[in-house]
Parts: sequence; structure tokens; C-alpha cells
Amino acid sequence: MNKETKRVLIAETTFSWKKFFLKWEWFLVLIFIGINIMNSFISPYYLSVSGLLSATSSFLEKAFIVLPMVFILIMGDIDISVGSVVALSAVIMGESYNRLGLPMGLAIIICLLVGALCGFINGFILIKFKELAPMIVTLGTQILYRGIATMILKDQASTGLTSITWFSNLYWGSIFGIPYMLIVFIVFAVIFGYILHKTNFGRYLYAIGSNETAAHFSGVEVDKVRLITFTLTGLFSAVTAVFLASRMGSVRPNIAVGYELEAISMVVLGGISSAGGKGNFIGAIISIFIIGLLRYGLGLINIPSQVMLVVIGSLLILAVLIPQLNLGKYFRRKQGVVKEA
Amino acid sequence: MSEYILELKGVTKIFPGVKALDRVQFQLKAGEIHALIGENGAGKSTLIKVITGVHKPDEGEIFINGERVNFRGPKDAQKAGIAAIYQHVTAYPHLTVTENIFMGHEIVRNKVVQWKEMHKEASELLAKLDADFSATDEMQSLSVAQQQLVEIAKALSMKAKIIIMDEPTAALSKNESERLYEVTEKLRDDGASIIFISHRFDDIFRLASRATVLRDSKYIDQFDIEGVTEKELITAMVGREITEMFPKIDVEIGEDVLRVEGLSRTGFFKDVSFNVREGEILGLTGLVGSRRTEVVEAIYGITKLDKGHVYLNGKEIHVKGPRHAMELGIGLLPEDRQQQGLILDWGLGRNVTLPVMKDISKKGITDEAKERSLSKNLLETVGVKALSIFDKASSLSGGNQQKVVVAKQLASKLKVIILDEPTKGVDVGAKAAIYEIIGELAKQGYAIILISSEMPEILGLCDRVVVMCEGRVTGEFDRREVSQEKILEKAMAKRTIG
Amino acid sequence: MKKRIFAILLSITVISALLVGCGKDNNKAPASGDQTNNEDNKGNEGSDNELKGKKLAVIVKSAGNPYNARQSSGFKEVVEAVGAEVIVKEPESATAEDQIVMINELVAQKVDAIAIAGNDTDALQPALQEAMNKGIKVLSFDSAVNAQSRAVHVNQAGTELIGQSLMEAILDISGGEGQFAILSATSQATNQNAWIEAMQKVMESDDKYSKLELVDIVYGDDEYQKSVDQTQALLSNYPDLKVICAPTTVGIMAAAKVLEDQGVTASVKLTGLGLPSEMGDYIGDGDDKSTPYMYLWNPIDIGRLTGYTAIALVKGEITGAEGETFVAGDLGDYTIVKAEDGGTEIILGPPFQFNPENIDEWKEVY
Amino acid sequence: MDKINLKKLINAREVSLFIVLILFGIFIQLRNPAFGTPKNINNMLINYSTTMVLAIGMMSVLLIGGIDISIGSILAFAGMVSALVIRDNPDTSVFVAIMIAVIVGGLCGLINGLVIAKGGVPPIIATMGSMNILRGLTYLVANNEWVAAYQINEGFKKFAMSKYLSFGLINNLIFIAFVIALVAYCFLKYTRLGRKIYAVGNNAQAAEISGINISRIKILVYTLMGILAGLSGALWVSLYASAQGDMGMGIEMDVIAACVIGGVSLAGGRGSVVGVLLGAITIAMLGNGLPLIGVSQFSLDAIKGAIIVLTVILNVLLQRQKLKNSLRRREI
Repeated sequence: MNKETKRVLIAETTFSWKKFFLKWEWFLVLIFIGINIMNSFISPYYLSVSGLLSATSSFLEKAFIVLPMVFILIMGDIDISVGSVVALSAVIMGESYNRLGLPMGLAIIICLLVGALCGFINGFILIKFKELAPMIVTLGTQILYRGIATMILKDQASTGLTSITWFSNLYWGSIFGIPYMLIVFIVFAVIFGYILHKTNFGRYLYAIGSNETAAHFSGVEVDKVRLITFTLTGLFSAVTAVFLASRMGSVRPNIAVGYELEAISMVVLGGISSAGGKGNFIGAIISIFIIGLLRYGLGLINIPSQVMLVVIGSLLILAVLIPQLNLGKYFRRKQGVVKEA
Repeated sequence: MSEYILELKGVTKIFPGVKALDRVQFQLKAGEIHALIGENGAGKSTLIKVITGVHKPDEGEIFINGERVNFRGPKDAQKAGIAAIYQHVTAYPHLTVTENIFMGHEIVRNKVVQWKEMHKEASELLAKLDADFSATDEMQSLSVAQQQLVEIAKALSMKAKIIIMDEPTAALSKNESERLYEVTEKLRDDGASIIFISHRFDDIFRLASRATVLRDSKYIDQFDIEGVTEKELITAMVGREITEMFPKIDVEIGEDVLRVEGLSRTGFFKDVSFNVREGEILGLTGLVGSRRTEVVEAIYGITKLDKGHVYLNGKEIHVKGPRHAMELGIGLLPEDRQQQGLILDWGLGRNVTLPVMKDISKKGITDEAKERSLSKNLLETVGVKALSIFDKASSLSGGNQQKVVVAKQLASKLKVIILDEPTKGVDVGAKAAIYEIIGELAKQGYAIILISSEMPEILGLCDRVVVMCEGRVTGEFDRREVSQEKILEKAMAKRTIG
Repeated sequence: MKKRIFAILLSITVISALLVGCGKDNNKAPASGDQTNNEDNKGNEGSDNELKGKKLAVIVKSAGNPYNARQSSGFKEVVEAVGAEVIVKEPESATAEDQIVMINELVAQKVDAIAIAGNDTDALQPALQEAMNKGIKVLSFDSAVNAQSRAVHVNQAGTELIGQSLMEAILDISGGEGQFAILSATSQATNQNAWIEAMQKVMESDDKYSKLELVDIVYGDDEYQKSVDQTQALLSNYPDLKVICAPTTVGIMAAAKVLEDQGVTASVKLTGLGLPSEMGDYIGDGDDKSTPYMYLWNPIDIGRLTGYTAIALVKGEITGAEGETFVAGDLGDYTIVKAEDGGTEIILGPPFQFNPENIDEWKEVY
Repeated sequence: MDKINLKKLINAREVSLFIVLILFGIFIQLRNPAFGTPKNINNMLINYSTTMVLAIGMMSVLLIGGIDISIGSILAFAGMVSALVIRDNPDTSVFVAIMIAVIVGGLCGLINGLVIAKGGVPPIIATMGSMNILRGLTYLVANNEWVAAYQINEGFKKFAMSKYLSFGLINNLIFIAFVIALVAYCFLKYTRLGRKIYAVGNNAQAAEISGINISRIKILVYTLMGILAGLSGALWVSLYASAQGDMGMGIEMDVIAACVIGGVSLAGGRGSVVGVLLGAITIAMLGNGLPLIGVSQFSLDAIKGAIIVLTVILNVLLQRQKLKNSLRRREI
């Protein structure tokens, strides 16, 4: 309005190779390549398409939890109940089929609904009782959900799911050698990545994670976003439950113990700050493969699982520690939403 | 032995992008009460933090009793006998009053904290201050004024040689202030030297013997209070005549846009009614703790109203939340722009478009080209000094940040804009620009509610002024009849009684 | 700057933790190798190298459990003696998920046989069938996987035999009448449930058990603390209890400790299945000892028999069908019999009784 | 003054929790008289003494707004190291054995603290990492073996069953748990360092301004947690007269639950030793009491989870009511 102070702002994104290559994700890509090279040296069996595909399948089912967990952490929250949600929804699916005699298709729908409901309850408690930290609410429901699963099945397992060929094929089946599950995962990963980086919803997630108060004042419906995200997390825990059940052909209450920590590890390694607001979706996807293939490679040379624990634990700490070294000059965790000028 | 118990020479402090102190000097004589004055953002708070060892100066020297000191942290400053009463930051909400008073300097005998003695001394201190609460109360259950008293008691309990009081009377009633004056004088008589920061000339003339004025992060002048006039001080603070800053544009005032009746929220405010019309700037003022912010936050849907009606264009509305408020046409520039107004880590552009994501997207998918052009437009309209719309909000100065927050409001289609302390911590140049924007908005027909504690702003900009005190409306004045004295009288109306 | 140095130091610490982890393993591997070599040399008369180049894998229930470690060492001893390579896999925790991942890894390594102590009867079926489709011989031991997922199961002792022995022990210790209770492992453990079922069948089958009353079955989840809680609850709930039977190594240990600590060993006695090394302290005849005697089999022998069976399968001497016979080294001749779950199994032999006379000798062994 | 204090006492969370516990106890007692016997109470307290010790450490971690989920692994690692030393040197004295565990635990905690305070790694991530590392190391250092009862010397085994620390009054483990509770109470209340922990948790910014070295406090707190976890490891080995690689797995959840039930805020700054003790006793009563009244083993976790969720929600409602009351008071 004042002609003298009127300035012109740059609004065009300029592409800079330097900045492009200085992202945390490239660091992850380097690790990823490094691990593949290492693996193919240490084990002659590593570079086999069928072996790699089946290994990929075996860690991908957990990866379905990683997708919404990225949202949760970007929002600055945490959900440690996902493993129990997997168990509960799987148990209810198995029992719907075995005890209630429902068709498997219906049982799967029930399973997904139960998962979504579990997540919804988490979210609902959080938005109704804002004083509570997500950690404590999901700690409570973690014990509760698995407890309910145990009440339902007691010392039994719900078996016989292998007899349904199409259900078994969800995990084991493939088309042109590519497992169905991998295809499903890629589809969902693309959708989740698109939502996070290209839609309003994704922008809201970053806003809440960066500054919840400011987001609220700016008209972001924080409660709604939180509720949706937690419900999504429950839903995708149930998706994991379906694939897990398909893989094992039977379910029992003690499956998927500790999945929450694995999922969170993958997200954090992917450069997504557990303080919220920062990180990139592709980072989490790369880190799923880093952890999965690292485990597979070390498994092929039969490293004892005790050592594996040490390796994975160290990796987790280093992933967060390294950026603190001010190597930042070289590998910067990209600000999730602030486009580089 | 130096004449000064505390002396600062050529102190400079630079924060990323901002020079907070620019070769500032300061001298405190032993046994004096020295007023440190200047507008918000003049550098007073930074100066205090340098003195108390929280910030390390980038340049310059500090002397205590003529000896050069180098504080490595707040502990060093405390050891040197310096204590500070900050405005808000130092309360421990879940702890009791006694615990708050003695945090960090507990009474310890044989390494054992002496609770009985501490309770006793705390109670005595509170009695001295005429406090109406007990030493065992939990801090978060106290009102702002009561918490301030605790902070004062805390400084008193430290028995420091140099005591810094950062606007200690801002939230106190006349009686409480008078009580504080007496205590402060007693402290001085006991041998302490006091740096007293205040906006109230009452305080300065009643207490101080000398005053140092800061402006725009620079040292301006030092006065002996005896013989100086209020006007001289103001000129030193502002650097020019006040009137020239408020080019009040005459605007045709139209129909009622927003009208509130009998708004109440238990424990915060009661029976608040006012209205604002098209093209009108309504001033909402009062002392700290008068609950102005709480009222507008309730109107905006941040908190829930217990009672009352809100009418927009004559129709009653029930605001469900900020999004709903904005859809209806009510916008709020929050008081704390860094915590509530902006996402500092984000670029300017994204900050501006956050409230209107729905308008720049199709089926929830963001149209980034549209986003960029919209934000560029708005940011240029308010004249933000930055290079590109991708600059981080944290890299801007206070004034420019505020302009970004204003631009955010302009993005939505609003009828009413509420500005809560828009010039807090903003340098003088940017202030003028913001005033200009406010005037322009009124001209465009927005109904504007301006919350401000700065009298000149209220007097210079507003068509009408509503004064609040302790959660109630105590007065309403037209532009023609309003004066600083009238406002102050109403702002302290209940307190003088109570 | 300071912060950065610290961060670097920390990284070094973490990396060294990583290296220590790997280093430990390197130290360990030759150590256990030595052990088996020594044993090799002892019984190495007819060492043939006809399985040279073959790879036989064993997956135990979980890491960090000496019982499991004994089994794998027995397996290793036998299989290495014939020149084949042995891969030992120990899951982090006793879950089917971890075992499935390991099966995948073994399939990728093109092993010739997988011997597995299943953490779940049914859940491993798809993974194991996949392995069998690739031509890998699959057998289970210790804890069976279902009949469709294996060629044969190596059973430590016949389920009925265990049930019989335990019931006899209870009858003997209680003096023929009174209350007894069972403290089991996880409520989902397949062996334990099978044994308990067998015990109940035995009880019904003979009148001499009619004066015994099974008052409760509780589960300690193979966790020490839970087992202790459950034992104490038993003592409080059933003041007339005479015998506790714990067919699980963790449970019996916890129960023994509780009985002796509570000073009730004169009236409540314990028996069941336990490791002699863990139970060495508690076995004795006096009123101050909780356990007059208990049973177990030799886990090293299970491992060895599993090894011989795996070798026979790989060599093609057996297919796992009922009625086939083979020689299991110095363990003697074995015949494959029909198992209760419809599959086939090889039974190691009757459970071994550990009593005050022999316990001191055995507690040093396993 | 006194009148106000009495009112406060009744309002206090600890008192309401105490009342609920008593009612719960009476309920169990009516269903099964065996519950209230001194012997059963004694057993219960002995078995959960480690949970109490850990909960007190966890409280100080939660007070500064942190969290430590590696305690189960520290417990196992320290306990295992100490048990291995005993196995290899049968004449190790009880004191030395405990000190070894305490030192090992303290070192683990110190590393946690350094990674968190100096490395800037969020507590949940850092301790998740060390949880894995230490569990792996526990298996490795023990070479997959357990340390069996006969390999542990009499003195150490008797320690958990004797009463000599309190000269025959109460069991050693209970005694240690209560002494630690008392020491923690005094430390937090009567020392400057203890006060600083509250300061950091309440308002880190203010604490910094008043000259408290925040990262030093963080390191201290995590080290203390490590020390207590190490001590618990030794107590565990003594109590169960054996050491397994998987001991203490998952105990962190019980411990955090005890703290939360006891009124500790995960956001930091609020919590008391008395509350945490009551929280730990709640967990103990659930573990010990529910089997006594015939609640199926399979329902235990569901009940426990429901109780945690309900308690935290109830706590929020109480807080809100309190705030409302004080606002109403302000109105007049």
C-alpha cells in the first residue's frame, strides 16, 4: 500500500543441485547402497531375486504400520499400542472365522473395523483429555488391547486359516514373481507420501508438529486431524494383522509383540524427528528397507540374534546422534515443509 | 573502589539477524533506585539478561565495584549478588509458593533443606507484601498478580545487593504498588541497589533517583529524576513527537458488525458487552490481568464461553473453534506471535496460507502455484522486509514477523479483525508501518478490535475505547472524550476500591 | 564446539558398543567350536564325510536359554561329525514370527535340512511348507509343529509316558491321596498342554488315582516373577495342598524357591520337569527340601537324536514314514512311530528321574 | 494454617489413592481371607520390591520430563554381570555383589544420560536403543547360559530371605525398598540437588535462568535410574537365586504404570515418592491379589490396562475440578 516500502518477494522455487544432494535422505540412500554392497560380499546368497523378494515380504507386513506412524511422529505424538492392536484385530478376525463361522471376507472387514476402532479410542481419549500425553494413553491401551485379545483366546490359537487359499495368498501369492503384498504396500506408500507432501492434511500434520498452538490459532482443526491419524494407525495395524495372519495361517494373542518399537525405529531412522514437525516420507520408506535388508543380510551369515539386537540398537541411536555432529553442513535433515529457495 | 556498584560499557549483543543491544552503557550507583526505561523491544530485557548472566555479551565489559567480571552463567551473577524479578518466565507451576520463593537458594543447614524455616520466612515475606494467600498454596492456583508477588518475595529472600525488577507493578493494584514502593525503599535503605523497569511514570517519579533510557537497542541518555519532566522522558524514549505516528484516517463508520452481550467465563471474565462497527477501530485496553485476551480468545473459539451471546451482523453465532470463527469472518492476531501466531520453522509463504489451505486446494490437494502467488501478493501488500517467501519466519525481526501475521489474516475473507497487542516488541519503524496497515484495513471496511496496553496507540488510533479491569468492562469512551487519565482511572477502578 | 566433541565421543562409544557386540560373538564361536571338537574326537571312530558340503540348520525356541543351547550343541556335535555344516539359529524371543524370518533366511541359504523347536504349532506351517516345496527336509524336535509342516518329529519322551511318570510321582509323593495343583508355562505352550492333558487321561484311567484331586492349573508364563506369584497364590488358596507339579523348567525353579523360602516343604512337595543344574539345590529327601525327585530328558541327547534324524533324512535313509528304522549312532536304533497329531515321531526314551542320589553328578552336565 | 493443611491433605491425590487401595484390599480380603495374612503381604512386598525401587528411579526421570524404557535391560545386564562374578568367585560377599551391579547399572545410566543430555537424542529413542543393546549384551556376556541356584553362594541367596539389615524386623528387600524410598524422599525434598530436579521438570527455561545446569541434572537423573536398575538387578538375582538373560523383560511398562497411577505427570514436574510407592503397591496388589480371588490369568492384563487408562483419566478429571474450584474462588 505504501509505494516506498513496497518490495518484491521471490516466489519461484529455484533448483539447486547442491541443496538437493545435501539432504538426509541421500545419506540414507548411501547407507542403503552400502548395506546392499556389504550384504552381497558377506553372503553369496544375498543377490537372489526370489530370496530378496521373500525377505522383503517378511519385513513389509510391519511396514504397513510405519506408514501412519510417520504421520503420528510428524505430529509430535507417539503410539506404542500398535503391536497390541495387531494382536487384538487378528484374534478377532480369527475368532470371527473359526468360532462365529463368518466368511473370511467378512472377518477381514471386522478385523479392519476393530483396528480402526482401537485407534479411534486412542485418539478420542487424547482429544477429550488433552492433558494426557500420547505415550501414557497408548501405554494403557497397549496393555488393555492385548489383554482383551488374551481374554478372548485364552491359551488357544485360532488356526486353520491356511485352508482358505485366497487368504493364504494375500501374503504368499505373487504376480509375475512380485508378491501381492509388495504391490499393495507400494500403492499405500505412494498414497501416504502424496497425502503428507501434497495435500492440506499433510500440511496440517506438519503444522501441528511444529507448533500446535499456532496451528490451532490458524484454524487447523487439530482434534480432527489427530483423531483421523490415530484411527488410520489403528486401521493399518489391522492391515498388518491381516497379512500376518495370512503368513502364519493362525493367530494367537501373543503375536506382534514389540512391533511398535520396530516401527518407531524405522520412522526415526528415516530422519523424522520424534519431537514433531520434521522429516520426509521417503526417508522412512528407505529406512524400512535399510533395517529390513540389514537384518536379512546379517541373518544370511547367521549372526546371532543377540548381536543383531546390539546392531539395531546402535543404529537407532547413531541415526539421531549423527545429525547432531554438525555434519549438518553435509547432510541436512530437510525441513519437512519449507521449500528450499 | 568505584563510584558505581555496577557499570556496563559498550555492551553489544547480537542474535541471529537482530542486534538486540548496540554499544549500550549503564551505571548503577550503590544504594540508588535506578529506572531503566524504553519502549517494548528497546532492549531492556536483553540488557537485564546480560546483567544476570543469562546472555553473554558479544562485545563490551561489565564491572562490579570497579572490578571487571565475566559471567559464565546465571550462577556467577547470583554469586555476585545480582537477583532479578522477571515478568512471567520464572514460575514453577506445580510447586508451592515456598518452593518457588526458595528455588535455587534454599535455606540449607548441613546440606539439609530447612522447610520449617523456609515456610516461616516465606510467610513473613508474604505478610510484608500484604499477600492474601498462603505459602503452601500451589503456584498454578494463584492469579497473575499473586504470582508476581511471589516473584518479588523470591528476590527479597535472596537478599541480593543488586536487585532488578522487570515491570513488577504492571499487574499490581494501587495498594499493592504502594506496598511494593515501601518495600523497595526499605531495601534501598538496607543497602541494596535497585534497577527498576517500568512503563508507569508514577513508579519512576515516586521511586527512582535516576533513569537510563534505551531506544532501538541503543543507549540514549541518562537523567536525574529531579528536574526532569515526563515529556522529556517520553521524547527520549520515542525519539519524536507522538502525534506524527498516528495519521488517523477518517473513515465512514457503518453498521454494527460484531456485538457481544454478557460474556462470562468462570474465573476469567464476567458480563462483558461491547460492539464494533464497520470501519471502526475499537480499542480494548486495561492493565495486565484485565482479561482482555481471554475475552477475545473466547470470541474466537479458543476457549468456551460459560454465558453470553455473540452477534455477527445481527445474527447470533455460536463459534465452535478457530476454523469456524474464520469461516464466519472473525480473525484474531494472537498476543504471542512467536508461540501462537507463527510457525517459526516454516517459510513465510506457508505461514500465510495455513489458514486458507481450503481455498488454495482442490479436493484437499494443495495447488502450490496458487499458494505461492497468493502468499507473495499478501506479503508484498503488508510490506514484509524479506528476500523471498521461502525465508524462515524465525529469521525476521519482530516487526516483520507481525506483518506476516497480519498478512495471514488478510488471506481469509474476514469482517472482523482482532489484533491482540500487535506492536509488542516491535521497533518504532515497524510500528508506524503496522499502524498504517491498521488504518488502511479500517478504510477497507473491516471492523477492528485493537487490544493494546500502550496508551499512545489507543489514544492515537481508536475511534472508541473500552476499558476492562479484572474481567469486567469498567468504562467506554468516545474518541473525542477519551484521555489517558480517564482510561487509567477506569483500568484501576476496582483495584483502588479493593 | 564442545557439544560437537561430545557428540563425536558418544558416537564412538555407541560404535564401540556395536563392535563389542560383534567381538563377543567372534570370541564365542571358537569357544563353542572347541567344545564340540573335543566331543567329536571322543566319539569319532566312524567319521564319514559323506555329507560334506551339505548344510543342516537347527532353529531353537529362543536365545539365552541353556536348555535350548544344550539341544543345539548336541545337534552340532552329531552333524559336524559327518562333515556337514551346521547353522544354529536362536530367535531373540520365543515367537513364531522370529522363527518364520529365520526359516526364510535358511531357505535363501539353500540348506538341506531344517530342524525346528516350534514356538507355535500351526503358525509355522506356511513357511515350513514353502521350505519343503524347495526340497528342504523339515523336522521338528522338543516342541512339535503340526503334522503338515514336518517330515517327522523328534519327541523327547512319549506324551503318555510323561503323563504317566508325573502322575506316578504325584501319587507316590502325596502318599496316595490329597490335593495337587499344576503350575504350567505359558498358557499357549504346546508341550505343556499336551502333557497336562495326558496326565488328566491317566488319572481317569486308573482307580488308584481316585483319591487325588487336581484343584487348579495355573500359568507362570515361563516368567520367574509370575511363576512365583502363581505359586504363592496356590499356597494361599489351597492350604491343604500336598503336591505341586510343574512340567516346565522355569516354573519348577520358581516353585521350588517359593516352597523352601516359605518353609512349607514339610507339607507341600514339588515335582515335575526341571533342569538338574537349576534344580540341584532343591532336590533332596529331607523336610527342608522341596523336591524329592523330578524328571527330564537329556537335552543334549534330544539334539543328537535330532541330528541323526536330520542326517538320515538328508541321506534319504528315511522319509519320515511310519515304520521306518535307522541307527542313531551310539544312541541305538530308532523306529518311526505314529504320533497323536496324525504325523509321525521318534521317541527318545522314557524321561530320566533325577533324585538325591544322582543329582550332584548331573547338575554339572546340564 | 493447620486447617488449610488438613484440607489439602484430604484433597491430595495420594490420600484418595490410598483410600481406593484400602477398599480394594478389603474387597480382596472378603473374597479370600488369605490375602491379608502377614505372610501374604510380606510375600507380595518382597516380590515387588524391585518394582518399587525402579518406580522411584523412574519418577525422577519422569519428573524432568524424560522417560527410560531401558531399565529392564539394565536390570538384566547388571544382574547378570553380578551373578557371573558370583558364579566364578564363590566367595564374593553380598556387599561386593550388589556394588558390582550398582556400578554396572550406574555406568549404563550414565551413558543413557550422556546420549540424551549431550547428544541431544530424545529420551525415548535413546533408551529404546540402549534397551536393545543391553539386552543383546546380557545374552552375550552370559554366553546364553543361566546362572543357577547352586552356582550362587549361600550368603547371597539368603540375603533376599533374611531380615538382618533391619535387625530382624522386616525382610531385607522390603527394607531396602523402603530405605530407598525414604532416601529419595529426603533427597528430593531436603537437598538442593533434589529441588533442582523439580525445577527442571516444572520450567526448564526458568531453571536455566536461575543458573541450573540442565544437562548435568539430566545426566544425574539417568545415572540414578541406572544405579537403581542395577541394584534391582542384584536384588532380583538374590530373590530368585538365579539369573536368566531375559529377566526383567517388559518391566519398564509396569514401572511406568506404577508411576502414572501414583500421580506422576509424564510432562514432568509433578510427582511424589509417596504416590509412586502407592502406585507400585497397586501394581503389586493386582499381580498378587487378583489370582487369589480367582480372576483368570487371562483377564489380568485387560484389567490392568483398563485400570491404567481409567486412573489417568480420573486424574485429569480431578485436576480439572480442582482448577475449576480455584477459578470459582477467584471469581469472588
